Amino acid sequence: MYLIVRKTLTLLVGAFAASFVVFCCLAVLPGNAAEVALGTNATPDAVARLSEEFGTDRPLLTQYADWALGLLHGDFGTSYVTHEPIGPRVADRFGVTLWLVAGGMLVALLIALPAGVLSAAWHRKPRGTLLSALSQAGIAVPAFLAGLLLVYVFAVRAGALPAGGYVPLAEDPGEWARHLVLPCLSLGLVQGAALSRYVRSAVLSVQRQDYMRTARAKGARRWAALCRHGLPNAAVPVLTVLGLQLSALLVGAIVVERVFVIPGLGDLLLRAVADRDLLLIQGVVTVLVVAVLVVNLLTDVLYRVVDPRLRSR
Amino acid sequence: MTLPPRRTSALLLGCALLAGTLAGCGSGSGRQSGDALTVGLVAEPATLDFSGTDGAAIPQALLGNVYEGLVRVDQQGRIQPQLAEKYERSADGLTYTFHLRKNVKFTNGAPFTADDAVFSIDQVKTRWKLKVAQQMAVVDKAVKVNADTVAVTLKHPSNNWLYAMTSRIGAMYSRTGVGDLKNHPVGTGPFTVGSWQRGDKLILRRNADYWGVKPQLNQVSLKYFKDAGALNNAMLAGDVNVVGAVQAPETLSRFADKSRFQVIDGSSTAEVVLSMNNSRKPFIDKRVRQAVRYGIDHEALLKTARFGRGTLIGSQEAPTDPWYAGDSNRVPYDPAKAKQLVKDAGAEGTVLKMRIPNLPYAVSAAQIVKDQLAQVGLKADIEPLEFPARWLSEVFNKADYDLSIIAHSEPRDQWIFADPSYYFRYDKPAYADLLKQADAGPPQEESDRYRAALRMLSQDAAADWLYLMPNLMVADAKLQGLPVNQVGEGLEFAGVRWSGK
Amino acid sequence: MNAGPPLLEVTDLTVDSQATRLVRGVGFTVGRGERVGIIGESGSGKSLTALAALGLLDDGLRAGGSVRLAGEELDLVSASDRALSAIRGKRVGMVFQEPMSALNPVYRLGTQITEGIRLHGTRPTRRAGHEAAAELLERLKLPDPHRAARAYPHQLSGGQRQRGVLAIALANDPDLLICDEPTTALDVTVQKEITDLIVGDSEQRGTAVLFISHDLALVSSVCHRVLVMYGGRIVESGPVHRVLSAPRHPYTRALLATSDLTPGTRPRAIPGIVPAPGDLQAGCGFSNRCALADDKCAELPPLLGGAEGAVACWHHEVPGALPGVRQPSAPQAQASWERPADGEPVLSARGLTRRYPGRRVRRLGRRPTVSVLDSIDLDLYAGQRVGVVGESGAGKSTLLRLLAGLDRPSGGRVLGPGRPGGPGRGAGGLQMVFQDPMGSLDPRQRVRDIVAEPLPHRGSPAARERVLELLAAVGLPEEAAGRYPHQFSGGQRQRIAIARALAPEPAVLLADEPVSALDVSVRAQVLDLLRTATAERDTALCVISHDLGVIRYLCDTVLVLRDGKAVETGPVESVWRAPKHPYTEQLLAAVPQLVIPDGEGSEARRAP
Amino acid sequence: MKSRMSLTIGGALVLLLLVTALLSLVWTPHDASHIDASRQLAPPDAGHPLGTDQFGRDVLSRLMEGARITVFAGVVAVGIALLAGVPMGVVSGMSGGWLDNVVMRVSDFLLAFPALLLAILLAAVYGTGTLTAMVAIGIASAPGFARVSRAATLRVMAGEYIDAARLAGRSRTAIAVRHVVPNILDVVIVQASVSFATAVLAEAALSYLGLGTVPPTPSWGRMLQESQDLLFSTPELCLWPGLATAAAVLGLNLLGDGLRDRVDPTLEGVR
Repeated sequence: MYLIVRKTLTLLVGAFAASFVVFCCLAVLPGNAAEVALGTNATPDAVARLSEEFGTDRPLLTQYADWALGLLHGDFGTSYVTHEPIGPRVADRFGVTLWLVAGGMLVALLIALPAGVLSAAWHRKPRGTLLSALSQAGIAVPAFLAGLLLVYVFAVRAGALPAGGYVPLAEDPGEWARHLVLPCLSLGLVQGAALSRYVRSAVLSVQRQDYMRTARAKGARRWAALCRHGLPNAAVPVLTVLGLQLSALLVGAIVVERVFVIPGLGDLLLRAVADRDLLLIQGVVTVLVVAVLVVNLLTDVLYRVVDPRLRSR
Repeated sequence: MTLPPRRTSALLLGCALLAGTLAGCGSGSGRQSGDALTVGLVAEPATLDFSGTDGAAIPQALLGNVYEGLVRVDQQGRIQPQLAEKYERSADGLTYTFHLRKNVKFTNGAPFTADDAVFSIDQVKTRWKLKVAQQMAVVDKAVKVNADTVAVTLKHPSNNWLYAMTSRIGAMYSRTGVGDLKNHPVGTGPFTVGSWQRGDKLILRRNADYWGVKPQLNQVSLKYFKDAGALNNAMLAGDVNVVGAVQAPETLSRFADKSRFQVIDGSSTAEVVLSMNNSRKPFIDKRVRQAVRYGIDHEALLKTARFGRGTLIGSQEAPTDPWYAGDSNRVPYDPAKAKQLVKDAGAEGTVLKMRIPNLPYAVSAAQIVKDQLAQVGLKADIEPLEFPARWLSEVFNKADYDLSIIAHSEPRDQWIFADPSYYFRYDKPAYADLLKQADAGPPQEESDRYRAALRMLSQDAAADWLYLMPNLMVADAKLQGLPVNQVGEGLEFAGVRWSGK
Repeated sequence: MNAGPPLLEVTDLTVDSQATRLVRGVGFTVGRGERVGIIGESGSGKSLTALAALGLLDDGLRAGGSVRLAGEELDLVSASDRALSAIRGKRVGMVFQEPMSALNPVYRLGTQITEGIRLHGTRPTRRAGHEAAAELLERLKLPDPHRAARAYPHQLSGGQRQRGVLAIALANDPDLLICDEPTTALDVTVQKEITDLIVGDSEQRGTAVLFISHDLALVSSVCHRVLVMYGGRIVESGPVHRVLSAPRHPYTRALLATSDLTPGTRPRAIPGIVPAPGDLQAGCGFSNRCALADDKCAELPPLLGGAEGAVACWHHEVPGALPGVRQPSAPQAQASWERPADGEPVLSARGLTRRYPGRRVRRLGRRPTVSVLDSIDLDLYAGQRVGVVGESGAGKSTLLRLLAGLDRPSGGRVLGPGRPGGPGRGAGGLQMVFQDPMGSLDPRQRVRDIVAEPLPHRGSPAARERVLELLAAVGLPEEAAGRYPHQFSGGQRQRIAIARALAPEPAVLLADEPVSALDVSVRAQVLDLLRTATAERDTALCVISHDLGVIRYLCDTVLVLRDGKAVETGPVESVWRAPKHPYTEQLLAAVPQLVIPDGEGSEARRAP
Repeated sequence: MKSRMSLTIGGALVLLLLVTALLSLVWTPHDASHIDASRQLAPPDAGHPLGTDQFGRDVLSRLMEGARITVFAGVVAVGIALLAGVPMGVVSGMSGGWLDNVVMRVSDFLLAFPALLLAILLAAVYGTGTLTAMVAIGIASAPGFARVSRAATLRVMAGEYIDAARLAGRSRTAIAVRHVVPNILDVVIVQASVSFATAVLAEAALSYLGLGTVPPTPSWGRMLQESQDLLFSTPELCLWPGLATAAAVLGLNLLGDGLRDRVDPTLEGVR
């Protein structure tokens, strides 16, 4: 328990440090929200007046302080451009990206676990090399290309699945699922291939361990020994990679969101930067950074669940 | 986490399921129930009040549908009466007298009277903060003559003002209806705002007691897409009946099926200008400017960059402008002459900073311009700038560029070349005077004077006009009455109906 | 004892990797309840023989020949994995060398034992399985068996874990127990307990045992019969007492000679190095190292002989070619070492203590500290050779690291060469030889750079000259300087490490278990080198080892450590003959003696 | 055996990439950016083995020049990640304690910080272009190097030859340079080949989002982006850059694996 408290503390500090760094980076961004909002008929005094209204003329530190204080009680501030509160909008979009990333990770695991274990088990046989060659090829396909090809085959040719867009779960679960199939597939395909290589090397190294031989000597058959004794031990290295992969998935999601036109965080981020909507960017990035840090925390906790040796530290 | 706002109306949901279950390539004929229409657009309005917020999206949805002006502009660019049955211009051109239609009511029930007209005109001068309101500055005062007559006196005669009254600044507001313009606009138009889910769609309902010919459609829902690709997909899937604006002509190949789709290819008022910085070397020398015009093969550019869609123009004009000079202002492709001009000006091998907005049409056009100018001795380096932020600050405000490419979408915007502080940095008093005379002079001579001004602009090679953006739309084959040309600022649906009904 | 049909019959067993043949046709039988030992050095194929019998070879290795188990019709070598699984764990149990990694770290010990039972359904219900596990652990004398059953492997000591592995192997009361170096990684005292358990179980339940080890003394104290393997073949077999008293094969004789480390005798090292499987000559594999070899040996000698044992050598009748094991003659007096009257100690430690923060306790209180070393005093004079003995966890390596300055003490201080500027610097300086020959040399450096590293100006011709001189001193050819560590055998690498240590002419040389990772035959060479090198240079030597024989052979003074405290110190001979502290006595008693059984045919018993 | 196979195939693919990149500096079948309206979207023929794109430019020449961008992108990104990540990893691996903690927290943050936003920010400040995109990707992949080299350093520091070096009076930096770096080189090389592959994919993704290479210089990512709208009418335009990217990345990964398998055995012990 003590451990969890310490971990969450470091997480919070990390999140705030991250948001401060992000704020400084954004301050460096040329052009400001008022200029963009006024567009082609921006006159200097109009810009000044609007900046004052937006509050972007205040010194940076106060702007950050206001924002940070607001964040403490869950208020992400209002975006100058769309005059809407940022919180709900980011939350809504984050939900969408979350579904996409979760779906992508599920697809990745569905591909990686069997492929990794099989290619390790057959690693002497041609089937094994074929499988690992396939996973090699899988890594080489960029996510947006996979997306384009899937759209071409399933949406255009077969017409079975929608080519893009998003239907929220609450609205219509059937449609929601159908709209998420292709994006999750294209996101998960690439990550699955990469993950399967880590699973393969983890299982390979586990196969050489002595306790596997003890298990076989007990009378357990080859496959039973691998699953019962091998996989739990292979889980630890795979978990570390899962943590890293999630941040890669978040980036991949941004690209896939654009190919399948899903209103996720990536899309919001791109628009926010174009509009120089600093508070919105700040909100999105902070949510992203916190999400990844939470994932790291989860993987840490999962370590302790899977491997008793780590429980004592 | 709050639930996402309700995204689709029951109608759309039904269609999605229908389209999904049907085998074959989205062969669903799309929903086409009696009198509803779904139009897919790209740019989403920030609010519903174009008096307070700038941007083309709000007038596109509301002008002509919800709001109406005293006068309107027809598909050929001619000014026609609307809420004013007829109007007279005084001999000295200073006073316009509008005779208002009788028994016209606002959607909040209040009658449309002269007081509302005067209130609307005064409002633009006093309350509006936007730059576009400056066009009303020429008005000295608006006076109510009687319940349905209004006299407007100008400080100096201006034909342009009358045309401006067909745009958003001419929209008539009800004195009692300006409470919540951001969300509940009150107008006299054929439609009222039914509901608006920000980020998703705006629903217009038929105005039961509309003074004019009632529209055949009882509901038009404008659905906003972030990405043109998605809009095309929705059209293919039958989610929308009209693609309001096709951005990439090459995608039209997907709507080749004549039985289901019709492609509407009208003209717009968006001139894609290859702007040259007239205030600094080498473009301060007219010969180099002319060399650029001769050095570009406009036909080839239109064919490759836009697959031939769009109109070739020679000056800051559109076919729907009464003074449109057709091909006369255009410059023939003559690379030898261009090379000679560059040599004469001693500008061979100069390196030009071509700073363009990071928009698809600009990026593809720039690559062609760079390649063609290279063959005449001008080396252009392309530098895409993030749009709108960096392009606005670097090119539009600071004019730190040699060449740029951007579409100027406002109608009748030949004025921008009269303002030396505009990013073209083009300072030609003679041109500005001609425009003023056209504006101040009698309406009959307006076109001839503008035509002369635009010819001078073209001969002086203030800039090079690559092409006029087409007004590309894709609609369900069975739809009729859609506006072909984009002339005014509004996309009017009053005349639209399903054929065979 | 081994009347009736043999329990296990192995005929012409071979094991091949892609490149070479590792086991070249091995045949033997194990009777019911009989305990058979297999002796051999690394690379002799002894472990592979056992694994091949059970079909547990790694991928890429193929077994040939036949292995038959009484009561099973099919041949174990060609049997399918499914068939073998029915036999493994039920009729045959196996114990492995590394207790640290033989148990699955993520499961509790109890679960891993009951799994063996559940796999073969020898206990009706799950609860019966658990009880059987606890009862097994109790039988194997594990303190508080219920708590041990619930514990995870990393929470148990080496001895407890090996008992766990033993429990797994014996869970279904197998007919045959195969042990592959079961106690090599354990301390002497724990080793004795485990072997007693194996022998006890075998006698009570009539379990046959196949005991594999490189330690002659250990095998002699456990087994009835013994097989000696060299280069993948059995070179000699027979009853233990016969083979030990009258070894016929030259290799067996040499092996016996090198294992006898009684002080004062010069150890007869076997010339040459232990052959890698790939480069064995045709014919008798030992011929290149055998004194009696002649061209006859080029032809493969068959394994001939009756019940009294067989031998595979053309010249085994030649009597006395190599002295057999001499009677335990009284060791001559070791040239005892006296402290020079006026001499200052080269290195001295006063009240050395080292504490570590213990495991975190649930509440947030101060973490309890565990003292690994408790106020040790030690003086080391030039030319003196001190040995530090004790079991694992006694604090030996901690002491050494503190003396070397590689670690800071929690209390007390160390005075000696290289102070205060840190270890090794300065004229005399202090150098160290490490335990793992593979780990102590940088794999990416050539030998010449490794040896020259401690010298002040490394690249200079003088340094290069010094390196060649040192290589010669440790018995390595000059051309070794240009090669990389992975091109040498374990013994050669340890010589390189010694050359490096001697390079800066240190006043003090420390050695951390210098020979424990080496084969028996090579061990003697290294010990001999250490002795002569330090004697010639009058260097002070401090060696730590858990092997009492090594300390007795090499050192003149001994310090016995137990749980961080010095329990006894003094000249080696007096401590050996008359240990004052009971712990020292217990340590000495636990060492398996290479003793000739008094009568013919009786069980080999260990002299008290 | 398997490592040799992946080494040969991987090596061949990477060699092909390098040769095309170098060749394109000197010669390409046609001028990659010459626009020829008359031959818009021409099918493959003698003059244009892979046909022409929307602007009538020869696809093969653009692919070859694209190879140059890919190599350049990879080298810059990996260079930055290597020079930033490895020293960080070694220092934190060797020193441990609070410094190790700080370095790990920073690398966590860099991992969490979306590389894409970094690319957008840099592009906004220094203008879009391959270089800015690659600097962003380099910074984003530095933590990968830091983690890998830290783990390898920890393994090396546990080696007894490090104690021997300390006893030989070696300073910490001397130990780092002479003993630690040579021994973690193999792991770093493998990480380099893998992150080269990710850099290629990232450049393609950034160009796809309009942030990577500046037109008309062709990068495979931008070629994909430009041909996306034509996916339904002329799909092969998408195919060539896609295949090229896939082949380059496959080659790099295989090369990485081959290196890892070939180098590891010598580390583990007797020949």
